Amino acid sequence: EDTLYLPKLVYRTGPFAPGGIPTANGASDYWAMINERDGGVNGARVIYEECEFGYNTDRGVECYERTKTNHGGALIYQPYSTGVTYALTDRTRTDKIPLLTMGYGRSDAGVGTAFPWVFPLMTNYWGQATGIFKYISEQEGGIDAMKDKTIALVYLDIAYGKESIPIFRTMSEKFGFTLKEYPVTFPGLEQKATWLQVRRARPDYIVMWGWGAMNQTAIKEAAGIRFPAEKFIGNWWAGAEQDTVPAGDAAIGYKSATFNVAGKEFPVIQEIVKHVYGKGNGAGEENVGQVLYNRSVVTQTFIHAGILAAQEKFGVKAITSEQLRWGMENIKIDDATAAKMGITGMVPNIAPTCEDHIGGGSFFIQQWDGKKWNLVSEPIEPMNDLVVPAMQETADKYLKEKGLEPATCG
Amino acid sequence: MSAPSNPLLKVNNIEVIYDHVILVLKGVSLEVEKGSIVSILGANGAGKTTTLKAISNLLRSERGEVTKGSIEYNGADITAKSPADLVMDGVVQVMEGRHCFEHLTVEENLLTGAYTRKGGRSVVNAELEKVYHYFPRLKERRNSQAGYVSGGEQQMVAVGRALMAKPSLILLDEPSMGLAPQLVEEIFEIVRRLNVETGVSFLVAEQNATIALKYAHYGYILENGRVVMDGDATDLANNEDVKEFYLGLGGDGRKSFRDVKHYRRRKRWLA
Amino acid sequence: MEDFVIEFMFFLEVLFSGLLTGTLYSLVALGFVLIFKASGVFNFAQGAMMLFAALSLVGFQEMLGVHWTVAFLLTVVVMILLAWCVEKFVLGKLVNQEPIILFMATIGITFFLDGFGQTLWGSDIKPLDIGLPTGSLDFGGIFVDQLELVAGATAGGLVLGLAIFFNKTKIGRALRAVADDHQAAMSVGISLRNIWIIVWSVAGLVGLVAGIMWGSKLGVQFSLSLLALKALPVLMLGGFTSIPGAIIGGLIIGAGEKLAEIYLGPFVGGAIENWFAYMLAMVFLLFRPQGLFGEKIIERV
Amino acid sequence: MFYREAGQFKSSYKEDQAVFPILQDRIGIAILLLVAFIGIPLFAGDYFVGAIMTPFLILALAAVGLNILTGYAGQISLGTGAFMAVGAFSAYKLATFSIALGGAEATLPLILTILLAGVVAALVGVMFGIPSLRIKGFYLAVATLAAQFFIEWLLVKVGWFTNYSPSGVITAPPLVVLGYEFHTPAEKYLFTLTFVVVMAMAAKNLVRSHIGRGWMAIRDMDIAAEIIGFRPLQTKLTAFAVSSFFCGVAGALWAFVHLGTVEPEAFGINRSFSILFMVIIGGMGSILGAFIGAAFITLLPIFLNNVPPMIGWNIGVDMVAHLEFMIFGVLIIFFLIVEPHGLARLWTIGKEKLRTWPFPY
Amino acid sequence: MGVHEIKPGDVLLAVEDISLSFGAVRAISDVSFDIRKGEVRAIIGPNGAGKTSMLNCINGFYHPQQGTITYKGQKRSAMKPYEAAAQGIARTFQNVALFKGMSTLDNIMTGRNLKMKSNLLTSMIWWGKAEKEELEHRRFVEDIIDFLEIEAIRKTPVGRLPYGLQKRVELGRALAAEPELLLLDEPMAGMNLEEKEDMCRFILDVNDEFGTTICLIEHDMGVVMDISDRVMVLDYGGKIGDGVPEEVRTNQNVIDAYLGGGH
Ligand SMILES: Nc1ncnc2c1ncn2[C@@H]1O[C@H](COP(=O)(O)OP(=O)(O)OP(=O)(O)O)[C@@H](O)[C@H]1O
Ligand SMILES: Nc1ncnc2c1ncn2[C@@H]1O[C@H](COP(=O)(O)OP(=O)(O)OP(=O)(O)O)[C@@H](O)[C@H]1O
Ligand SMILES: [Mg+2]
Ligand SMILES: [Mg+2]
Repeated sequence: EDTLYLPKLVYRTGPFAPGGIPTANGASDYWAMINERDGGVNGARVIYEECEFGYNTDRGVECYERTKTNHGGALIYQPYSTGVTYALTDRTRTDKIPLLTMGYGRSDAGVGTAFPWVFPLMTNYWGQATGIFKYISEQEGGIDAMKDKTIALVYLDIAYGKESIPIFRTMSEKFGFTLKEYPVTFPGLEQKATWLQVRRARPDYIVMWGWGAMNQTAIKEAAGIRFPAEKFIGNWWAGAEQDTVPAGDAAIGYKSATFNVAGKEFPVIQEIVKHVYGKGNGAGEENVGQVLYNRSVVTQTFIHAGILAAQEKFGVKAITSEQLRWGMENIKIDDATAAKMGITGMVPNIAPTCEDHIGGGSFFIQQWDGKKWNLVSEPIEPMNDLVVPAMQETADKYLKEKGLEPATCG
Repeated sequence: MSAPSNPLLKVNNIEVIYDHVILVLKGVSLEVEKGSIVSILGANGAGKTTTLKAISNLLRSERGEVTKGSIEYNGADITAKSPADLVMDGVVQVMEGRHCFEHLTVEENLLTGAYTRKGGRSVVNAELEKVYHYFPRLKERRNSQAGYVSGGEQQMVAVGRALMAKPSLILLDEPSMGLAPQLVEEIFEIVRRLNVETGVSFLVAEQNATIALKYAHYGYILENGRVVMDGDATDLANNEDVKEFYLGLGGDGRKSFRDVKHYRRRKRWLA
Repeated sequence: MEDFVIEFMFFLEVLFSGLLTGTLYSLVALGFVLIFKASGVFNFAQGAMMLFAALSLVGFQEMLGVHWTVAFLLTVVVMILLAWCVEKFVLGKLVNQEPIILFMATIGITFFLDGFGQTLWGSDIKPLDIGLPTGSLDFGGIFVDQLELVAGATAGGLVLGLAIFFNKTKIGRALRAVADDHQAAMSVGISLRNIWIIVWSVAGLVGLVAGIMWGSKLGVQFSLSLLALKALPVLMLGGFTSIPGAIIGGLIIGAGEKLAEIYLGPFVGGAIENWFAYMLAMVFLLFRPQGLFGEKIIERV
Repeated sequence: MFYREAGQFKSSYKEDQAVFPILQDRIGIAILLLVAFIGIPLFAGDYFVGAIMTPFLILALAAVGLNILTGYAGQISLGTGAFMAVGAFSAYKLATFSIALGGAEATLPLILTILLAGVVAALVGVMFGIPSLRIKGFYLAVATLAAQFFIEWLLVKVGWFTNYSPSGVITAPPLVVLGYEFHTPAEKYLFTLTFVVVMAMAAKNLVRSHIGRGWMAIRDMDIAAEIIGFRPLQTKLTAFAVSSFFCGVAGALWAFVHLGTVEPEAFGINRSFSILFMVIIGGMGSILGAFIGAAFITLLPIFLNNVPPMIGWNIGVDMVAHLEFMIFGVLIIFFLIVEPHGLARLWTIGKEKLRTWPFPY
Repeated sequence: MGVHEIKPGDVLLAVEDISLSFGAVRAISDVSFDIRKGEVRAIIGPNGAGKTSMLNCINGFYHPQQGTITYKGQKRSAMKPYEAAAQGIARTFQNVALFKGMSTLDNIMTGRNLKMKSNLLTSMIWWGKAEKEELEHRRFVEDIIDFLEIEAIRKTPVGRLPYGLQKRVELGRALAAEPELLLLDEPMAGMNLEEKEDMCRFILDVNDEFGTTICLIEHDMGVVMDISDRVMVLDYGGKIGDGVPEEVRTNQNVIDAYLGGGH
């Protein structure tokens, strides 16, 4: 019998569990649905297996090594953890397994020739930064209007949080707005000092690069200094129900980036409700339709699309990880496939290539109304003229330090 | 005193093992009559401290355990009782080597001794005064941290602290250690006084055999984990071997410590 | 002149909110102090206990849908039960061992509690709301977080109560005795058992209070246990054995780290709070190795 | 334990001082080394070698380092992670140093790089060890914690340490020694193993020398030690230096051999704690203990985590994780109660019993 | 400046009216006395008289507020204990201060540390220099072990030894340093007669075989009177008697303050 093995590193326990649980549930529900509804992908049953690593890098690596050879070999990994992503970049390269890091990981990993096995897709942190800035300037009535404005960047003071700083600096030079940086000490449970400074600086906008417990604290603190919530924009790891609900009313009006839309109305979600929960299965009903849940589902649909592409190209059902890499490089999420996948309107279209592992994606801004997240923007394109060269530069440096040759596409 | 009927304390042929491997007591039996003073003599490592700890049940906290035999107090088996309960029942041990509460002042140390005492401040203070009366030196140093007072003073604290509990059986482990000569006499005078006046019984492990036998009614001699000899204090004191090995009174009276240098006595009871 | 006034107001605000945050740290530190006082044990599990208490509180509220006061009482019972178990199955069996060993034992407890708590109540983040005031008051331009005011008051109250309890009762003396020498303490009839159960229960209670304060601030989640790391410098600066030390230490660390973050931070790239707190504590210790109010370390031969 | 000498007559002090005085032990160790160097790489799979053994060995090395400081010299440290980080990042700087000068062939030899990284860590360790002259016991943890947080912060803050990589991560160069590249998990494992064995031996020699005795003296009673002639500061600082050296090397190995691409968080406070746990559980003041402890702390959870699926008991991964935590905690307590002085002591006592069997006393 | 040679009989250490107090407590007040090379000097006195404190001053653990200490004709200002050790002053303690975690052998080996030179590197490599050195000193230490008759407990962790034996090991540790001046604080406390006799033998042997100068504190008058050449008596921090045993024994102050009626 043909099978497709999709292990998933999850963290349903530990300090980051609140974000980890919906993410894990989305994936497990989606593949349960596929197996239930279509008996797998083109008849190849999907073996979805979770490995708990509690957001602990060592354990993540251990999970990877433990699972990578099971059931005829893992097809792709999606760790949802910066640390693990870094630790796996080398290993996946040697093991020839794609690493899907949709919306996180190294910003320069989009350069397919330098990171042939890593797929950030959609956009990276730099793209996101430029996009958020674009959104802000639209609010203010155009780039030029930004000249005398001040943007405060509140970020978690670890590798992840600092990733967007360079691009913000470039932009502030280029577009003449004032940038103020406010690191928050990990894990960000206590942020008084930061917000006293923000209050004194009186910025026009606050952009937040946060994660985990930091977010709802920040949202509360912002309310504490009476900062207008609608001018407070988080990146897409600071924009989930888990961040806003605990903050209570303080979160009403708060905005964040997202490349997937929350809500249950989308066909794919309905299918899950019907075929999984409808039959009394499912990992966590309360998460269905939440931002992180849907994000995870969308991610799975991309994998799904990749598998289909590979199956078609290589004419086998039980594809290998290397074949899936080709598949991922050749997915085309256009309106047609979106409809087929049941994700119409849930996520922007993308079309990655061998050189470009991002695929020209875009994303939205959403706003919390106290009950749910609502979109408040059209799809936003990153400023690729800024982002792409920067990516190329650091990617080249990486190759040099590693003593590696760029992969060839052709 | 001949084989007694219902002793206050009865240790039946106990065996003690430390760390599950080190056998220290190989069947020790002894008895303490109500209202008597009994002393245990023996070389270093004979097992005196271990015996006392077995009785007061402090052994467990040293990872030692009584593997054979039984210990009865007032006819009841106490091998399972916690040290705290034993103090409640009136069995108190003065530990070897001045276990003071370093950070507490001398007076606080004594007061903790009265931890189990019922009946308000007055009683305790009265007791406190008694102890100060016994050890004037302690009164002078009452407010200094026990950790900083001199060795002998610490010893006094340890003994005084035990008295504060108003026990009915006191286990004294080398009370004379590090005390000036006249104080040694005094301590044993106190022991006798308490014994006579309030009928407190004593079990004393003591190296200074001369004085121990002088004040005790009955004595046991321990040699590496076994009782090799016991009898009335007076009989022991007159026993030739004891005379020679414990009292230093060979046939020709007491030897000078200078001379010992030239010969070595080595004799042991067959253990 | 004008902006000098503004600057000064700002300074005051920083100072004040620093002090308040400090009291929130003291709440956590207090639990450590109690247990250290009573057994010389550095209780690594304090953070976990705080989390466990908070989880239980919210858990009972959700599960039984009872008023928070009821849930509170139930939680207190749970914490006392916990104390009893700790004594019975852990400390009671490790009497007279070196502090580091007992420390390790509390780590065992931590792991167990983390696992157990999540098994019972799940790992999701849970909002905790027992009607404590939120948002900030505006004193002529100086914003003060109401919750922190409440926390400060509570901390003060607790410290006062505990200080009295431990200094006026003979238990207080007994505690210090136990911390000094387990064996000697037993030999004078102090029952380690009772002492430890009492103290761990109280520590559990303090943990619950701290858990409520921080829980209503952050929501109840695993990260709460990480707050222990914020309490450590407070603890060391104040002295492991001093209840008032916990609060004074908290104030110093709280104000210190905030002032540093705001007036030093910008020059070195910010986010210096964490290590600054420890450096500050270290500087104090260099002058008083036993902490501000800790018991003097005896050095004698 | 007087009987320990029984039947163990040594004709010379030299024999008596051997690390493994007893024949059986020597044989045992020989077999163990054979298995480690030949058996495992030959027969064990990539998972076991690459994801279990290699990290285990590296952490054990760090534990040996910390054991020197905490177990032998009695100075509690919660800065292990930081010292490992210093090792890792200085190794990275050293390795990329001559790249910056152009010509990758002109880099320092790998072994040298790693050892130098250790030296840098040692210097940093000494710096943060200075307060130990005045600050003692649990209070000393403050100094090392300061080190932990400060260094972590510094590495995140100062771009220079990461050659200005925007994500603040470092990427290790390929492992090439004398033109041979260590590539497969097995090769990397052997690379690590060699390091660990040699350094563990060195550590053992150190602690049985007069230097080691100095450390133990300071640990057991610093005042008496000073009075019989040990200089407290000097002794403590050597301990800090040596310990940090070991940790530094371990850190370098962690970055270069195990992970390849690391962010500073890989050496966070949790790392420091877990290594301290290894030392205590394994047995303070025992090199063997460091290894047993490392095994206990790193391998046991993984094992526990693997059990339910193995026995075909399928509960959610989160449930498994919770059970893992609980059982792990209970086991820690259990072993402490059985033998507070650590698993290593348990092991020796076990041997005592064996040797004197069937007459225990 | 070089220390000039000191012949037996000369003053090895002179203490000139030193005073030491801890806050209100006056532990020593204006005490002067000297120790001659090669003699056995005893210090006696009631509990809390200041005897231990005196030793602590001599080996630099306490620093008297006033007065001077001259050692080998060299007046010395406040020095660190380890410096005193380096000058050849070794001691034992009233509350046994052994290194509990180590075996008897290792404990005594620590006494040799000042004489051991191998550095970090050579010790790590061990083979060669370090091992050779280790063995030399091991031999010396084994002689001490034989001398003190503690072969049997060579490898026993000292924490488990009975009190008396611990004191013996402590003496061994002090002897291992081959000291010129040996300070003994109640070496015979907690020993029975036979063990005291052994102890006396050791002390006297050390004294006349190696010519080690000895200064001991002891409460057992029998011992003190028998083995010491000169005795100094302290009471409440002050000196109330000094001289050969006979004088002291008959000195009325001493009898009142210390010996009591019993003797
Ligand atoms: N905690 C322990 N662990 C292992 N062995 C011990 C322990 N305590 C004592 N021992 C052993 O038990 C034996 C008896 O010790 P104990 O202290 O009872 O002798 P003692 O008669 O009190 O000697 P002393 O007169 O010197 O106090 C000794 O050989 C000692 O080695
Ligand atoms: N470090 C210190 N701090 C405070 N007081 C001290 C200190 N050291 C000694 N003392 C006090 O000084 C006095 C002398 O102490 P010392 O230990 O010298 O007496 P000692 O002659 O040795 O008595 P003993 O024969 O009981 O040992 C004592 O009253 C003691 O309390
Ligand atoms: Mg004894
Ligand atoms: Mg003294």
